[in-house]
Amino acid sequence: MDTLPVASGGAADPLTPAQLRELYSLMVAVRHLDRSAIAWQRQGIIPGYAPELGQEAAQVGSGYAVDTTRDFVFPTYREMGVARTMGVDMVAYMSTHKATWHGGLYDPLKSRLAPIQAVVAGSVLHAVGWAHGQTLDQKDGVAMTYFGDGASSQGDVHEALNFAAVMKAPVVFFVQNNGWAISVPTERQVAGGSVAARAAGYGMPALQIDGDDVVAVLGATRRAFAHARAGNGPVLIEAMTYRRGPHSTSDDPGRYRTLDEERDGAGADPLERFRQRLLADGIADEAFFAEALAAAKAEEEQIRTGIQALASRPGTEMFDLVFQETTPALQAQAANWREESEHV
Amino acid sequence: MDTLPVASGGAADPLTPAQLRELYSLMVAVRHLDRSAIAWQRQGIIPGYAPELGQEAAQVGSGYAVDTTRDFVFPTYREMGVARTMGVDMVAYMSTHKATWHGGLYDPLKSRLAPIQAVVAGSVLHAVGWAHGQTLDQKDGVAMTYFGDGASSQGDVHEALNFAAVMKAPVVFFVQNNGWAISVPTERQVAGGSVAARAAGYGMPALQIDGDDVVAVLGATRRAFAHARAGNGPVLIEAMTYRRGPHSTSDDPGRYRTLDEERDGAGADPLERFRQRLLADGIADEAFFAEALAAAKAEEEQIRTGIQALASRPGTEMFDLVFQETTPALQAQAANWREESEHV
Amino acid sequence: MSNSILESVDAAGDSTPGRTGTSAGTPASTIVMSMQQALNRALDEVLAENPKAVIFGEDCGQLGGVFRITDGLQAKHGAQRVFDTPLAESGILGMSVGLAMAGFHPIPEVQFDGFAYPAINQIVCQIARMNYRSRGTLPMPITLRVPSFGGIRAPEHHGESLEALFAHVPGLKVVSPSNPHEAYHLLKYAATRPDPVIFMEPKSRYWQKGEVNLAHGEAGAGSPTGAKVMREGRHLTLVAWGAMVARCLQVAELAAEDGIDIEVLDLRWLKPIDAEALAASVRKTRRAVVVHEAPLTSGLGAEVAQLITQSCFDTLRAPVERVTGFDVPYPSGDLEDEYIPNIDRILFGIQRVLEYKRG
Amino acid sequence: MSNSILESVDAAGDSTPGRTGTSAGTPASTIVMSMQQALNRALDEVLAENPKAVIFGEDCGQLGGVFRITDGLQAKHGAQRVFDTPLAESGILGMSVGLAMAGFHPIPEVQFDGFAYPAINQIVCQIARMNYRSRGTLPMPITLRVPSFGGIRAPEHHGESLEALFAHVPGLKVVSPSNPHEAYHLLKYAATRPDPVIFMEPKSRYWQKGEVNLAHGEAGAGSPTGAKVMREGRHLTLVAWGAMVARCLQVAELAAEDGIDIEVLDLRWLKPIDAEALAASVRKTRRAVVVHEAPLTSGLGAEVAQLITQSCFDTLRAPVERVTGFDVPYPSGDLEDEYIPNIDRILFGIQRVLEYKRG
Ligand SMILES: Cc1ncc(C[n+]2csc(CCOP(=O)(O)OP(=O)(O)O)c2C)c(N)n1
Ligand SMILES: Cc1ncc(C[n+]2csc(CCOP(=O)(O)OP(=O)(O)O)c2C)c(N)n1
Ligand SMILES: [Mg+2]
Ligand SMILES: [Mg+2]
Repeated sequence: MDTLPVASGGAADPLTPAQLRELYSLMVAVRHLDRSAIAWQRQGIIPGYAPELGQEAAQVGSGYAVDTTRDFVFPTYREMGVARTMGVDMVAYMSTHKATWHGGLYDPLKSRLAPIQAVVAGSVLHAVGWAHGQTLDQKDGVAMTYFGDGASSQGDVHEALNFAAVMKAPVVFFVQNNGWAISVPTERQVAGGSVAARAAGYGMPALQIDGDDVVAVLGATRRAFAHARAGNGPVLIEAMTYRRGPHSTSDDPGRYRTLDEERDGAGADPLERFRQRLLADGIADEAFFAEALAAAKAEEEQIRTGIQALASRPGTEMFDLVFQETTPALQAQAANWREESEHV
Repeated sequence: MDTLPVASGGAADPLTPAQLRELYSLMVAVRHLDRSAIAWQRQGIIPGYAPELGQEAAQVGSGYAVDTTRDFVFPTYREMGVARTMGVDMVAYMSTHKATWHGGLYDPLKSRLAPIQAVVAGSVLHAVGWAHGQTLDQKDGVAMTYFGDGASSQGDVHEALNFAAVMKAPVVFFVQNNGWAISVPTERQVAGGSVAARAAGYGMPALQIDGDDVVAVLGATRRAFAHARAGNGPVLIEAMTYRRGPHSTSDDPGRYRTLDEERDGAGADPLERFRQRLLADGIADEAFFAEALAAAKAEEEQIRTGIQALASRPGTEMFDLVFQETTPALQAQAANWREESEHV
Repeated sequence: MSNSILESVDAAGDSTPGRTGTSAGTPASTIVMSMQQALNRALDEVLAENPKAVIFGEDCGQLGGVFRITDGLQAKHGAQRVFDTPLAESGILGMSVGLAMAGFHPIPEVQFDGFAYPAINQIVCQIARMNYRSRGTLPMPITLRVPSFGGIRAPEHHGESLEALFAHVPGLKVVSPSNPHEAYHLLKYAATRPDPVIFMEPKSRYWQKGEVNLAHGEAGAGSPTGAKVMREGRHLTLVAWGAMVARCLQVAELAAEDGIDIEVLDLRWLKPIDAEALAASVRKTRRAVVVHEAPLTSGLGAEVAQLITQSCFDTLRAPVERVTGFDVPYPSGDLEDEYIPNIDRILFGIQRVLEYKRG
Repeated sequence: MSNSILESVDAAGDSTPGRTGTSAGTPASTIVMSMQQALNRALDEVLAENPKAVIFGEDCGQLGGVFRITDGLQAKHGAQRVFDTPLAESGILGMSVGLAMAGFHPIPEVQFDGFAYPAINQIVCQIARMNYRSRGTLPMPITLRVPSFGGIRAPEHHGESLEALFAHVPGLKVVSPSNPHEAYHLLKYAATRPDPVIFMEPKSRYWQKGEVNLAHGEAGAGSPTGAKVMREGRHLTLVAWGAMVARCLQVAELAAEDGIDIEVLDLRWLKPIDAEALAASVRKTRRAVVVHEAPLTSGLGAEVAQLITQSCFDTLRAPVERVTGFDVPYPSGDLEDEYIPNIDRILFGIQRVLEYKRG
């Protein structure tokens, strides 16, 4: 499905070999970090994690379209690949999974990535507000908000689509339809079968794309950004992909899908697909792939070291970060806490 | 717009002359009662009212399709015409506008009309739950829920459409698009311009109809009921109409629309249109119209007398109707209230 | 109320006369206006002073809001600064979060108290937490105006008191003005803060006129954050907020006829609560009654009573009484006078406290 | 904790020994199981006994819920009785209203406490009011299960305590079990009531095992509606609910080593609150501390404290203390032990009460 008017400008320009190789390197880095994070959880380094295995193309491809000098991205809890692609400090990002700080330790303003959001569909409306702010300020930034097939059932998503379309806000709604919301498959979640099909009801253009083809994802996202940036209003992209792993490290997919179903649903691995394509097109060779993997491993080691070294935040932050202007009552509680916890 | 498969069975049968005359009588009764209620408010008989002027065809036509032996209807605060058509006790219905009891004094179970609902979109999900109950009970009742163009912006409407479609629940979503949500016109409320257009995104059939043509409304509603009753799932009907009066007796439409705009937007009066048609088709004559009006006047007088005679409910009901099983704390409060209010 | 009440009153240490003197000539900057006008004026000034302030909600624009609080503001400041949204409260509040992240100071309106519920998720999980979650990098300077409380014979869900809910939510501040002067100053103060403030407007008081001293910091403006003694007294403290303050002042006048000298404390800030003002007043009067419209159980009256008990345990001559709405859904107009604390019920509460004898 | 505390304890009138005897032989119908198993069993029996009972929510069906409370129930009772819904809490609760109107007894699940917020509008404005609005013709026998409270190092919004909010809403009843036995009996009781009950499950206790005496009304089952003394004591009453009951029992053991004899009252029903049980206990012990995980301000602890103060004003030797979560958003795992009342903080609270001296 593609109801987005054909892009003008450079949005549809072909990618350079260097860009293609960069996409691959990002996908390998994300894949490796993601797999490692599961291992970290098993080893007790972090208490939990929500893997994005299989969604690397969707995340790297879309994140690559972001212009971090002016755009702003609103993730869920599963967009590690987007964060990495946008250049976010990954120790600071992963700290949320170490239970150091909800939302993560990275600076959302500098990194242009809103704090990690645990409420399903919680930040979709934020993107609309931020984008409308661009209109009011006569700036040309675009907001991109991520959500899942499950999240699409939330009322807030409808309100956000309608607000954005009524206000012609520059928002890209990026849906990763990974087939599952924990144990519930898309067909019992999304009536009609497609989130992208909903856009027409708001007079909003939409694209339903192969979310496992990183080049297609990047192309679609660029087109959507160009459309929104030009003042034409919001766009919805539904990237069809598959959650190959468990919902989170506490989930047991064996209770609701068989390995056969998993294999059939997942199709070809997006990373392997892209590798074959680069090989076939002569854009990269085995040496490059080996190098990319080595870099990913080095990177993961560095991040792991950082995560292991990460100390707990001081308890005073519980009190000091509630408000910009603290209150006497809160300060009294902080003092009481300090007394009772430190002088025992 | 009409994406509802052509009806089988008698749903599309033509109406008999007697039925057509009954529809007219109902519309006149509703029109007269509605106008009178505004007068009652001006006279201090009731503190407030939400007129349905101009929506008689939409309300009478849809309400006429209900089978009160098995269906159930979920109104908003503006469906006086539906209530009247369904044969609800109108003193009990109007009591809500006398501030006697929120929800009204009629028996929702017997009348098959849920209590009056003041939360915009508040009861749309209730219809889905009730309808799913029919599925579970293997019964063939259909739920019809009313809501406005403004209400369509609420997240609950989306959740209801999606739930109903996923569960194939027998629900008729009846939208009265009367052009306004208080002061906000449909074009700044409903992105894309049509609520009916949203249905496709849920794989749900929909009809956008002339809501000022009572025969068209009844025909569409019958088709929708037949579809839902046959186990084919929900249907959405968007009846295009116009709120000719103020939002409520406290509203001042002069602040947001001119009389010219009002006239243009409203088009021909649905009651007058129907009268001309009955005349032209030789189904009714002036004598019949005069009789219908006289009956409407007599009815209004009776209802007004009933409303004027209506006493306040005893304060004990505040406490006694909270729960099926009251609590000691609540009974203590009731005792305290009785002591302090009656023995002063 | 029987005179026997007085007999049980033991003289309080303080000898201040029962009423504050306000009869002296009004300053030049004092104008008589309704609370609706005072709020409208405050918003007008906020828009003029802060180019990043934006007002929006259902019917806020051309209509000026169903209570006309934003009357004329769209015409004056433009449809970019003051605008209507689609009819969806979660949308309004969720959008506020994004605007705040983009550097704006949103001043959204929820049309009536009861329609804050559809937005509670965005208020509690997003607005109240974003500053915390983002470690102070994404402040939420959002001033949410909520026409609140009952007393106007309105339809269902148009007479609710949500202060206990809001006050319990970490990350929110909550305030309610009791008269036009308070309304003007508290709204101007709230709408210039870097933190989210829930601004609860007592809708039954919108059309009551009163003197507003516009000059900030002048006599009468008082502290923008604390509670405020609206009437001094020696025998008992009545604690109230919103529309109940005026009612408590009436009660105090009536009680004075029986020689009972009541102090009326307008709590104003419902979060954070001015615990010091509560303590100071009750240390003097040694008795307290807290009055609110919300249901009794788990209402803010419990917090106020407990704060008083904690700070004045030795001084208190009787347990703090609560005179509140009942644990029932807010009733229809015919019964609302039975539900909202009326003068008699407040007097009975006072009587219970004054007549309390240790067992 | 210093021994000086004991010095300030004046002997209470009652001479009951500090512990209830439970060492006697367990009855035949007593089984050791976890709270998860007890809840699962209760639901299984409710489904079997009432053909109109239906269970639904996110992942309740095949998965058996993320906490496995509904494990195996779909397989046993069919996908019509136990089913997954789309991911929308307002939808789940709104649908419950319609099912109740159609004669069903819905037992919906909200996956985690923090995700009740999107459904608050349906809970407060619809579920809690439909019986009232319809004048008793449309009862709402809805049992809403909410895995609640913190302590499991979960992500944001997975450790919230909403009891103060729920308890304030007229038309709702609220209950929380503290152990497997309570869980089994309270859920069976709640799920057979004709009124809406919010059932708050202490998720940190799901996997703790305990004895469940299945026989209804047998010794140990106790009253299904009141509070329950979990440990008798003479010097001070600790009031708690949910996961905090077990912690308070630990504290009582520790305090006993210093000769301080603490009574632990499991409140169980958070609305209506068993005011008589509070009064009876504190009239005996003359001192009380209330403990909860929720933030302090406007928390249910204020209501409990005020109820105690009202009924025991003359007896109380010190103001009731509250040991609670702070007025901050529930923090991330690393800090949750700092946030949730821990043993030390509860002991400090006890100390403050025991050492209180009238000024
Ligand atoms: C409002 C809300 N309800 C429930 C949850 C619990 N929950 C977390 S993730 C999830 C499934 C989300 O599915 P989807 O949106 O498809 O995203 P995915 O996990 O597949 O990336 C659920 C039910 C939540 N976080 N927020
Ligand atoms: C949730 C909620 N928000 C706001 C309101 C206040 N309100 C009452 S009616 C109305 C407009 C409704 O418009 P629409 O749905 O088109 O119905 P109409 O009044 O035109 O029949 C508003 C904003 C409400 N009742 N409920
Ligand atoms: Mg998914
Ligand atoms: Mg309308």
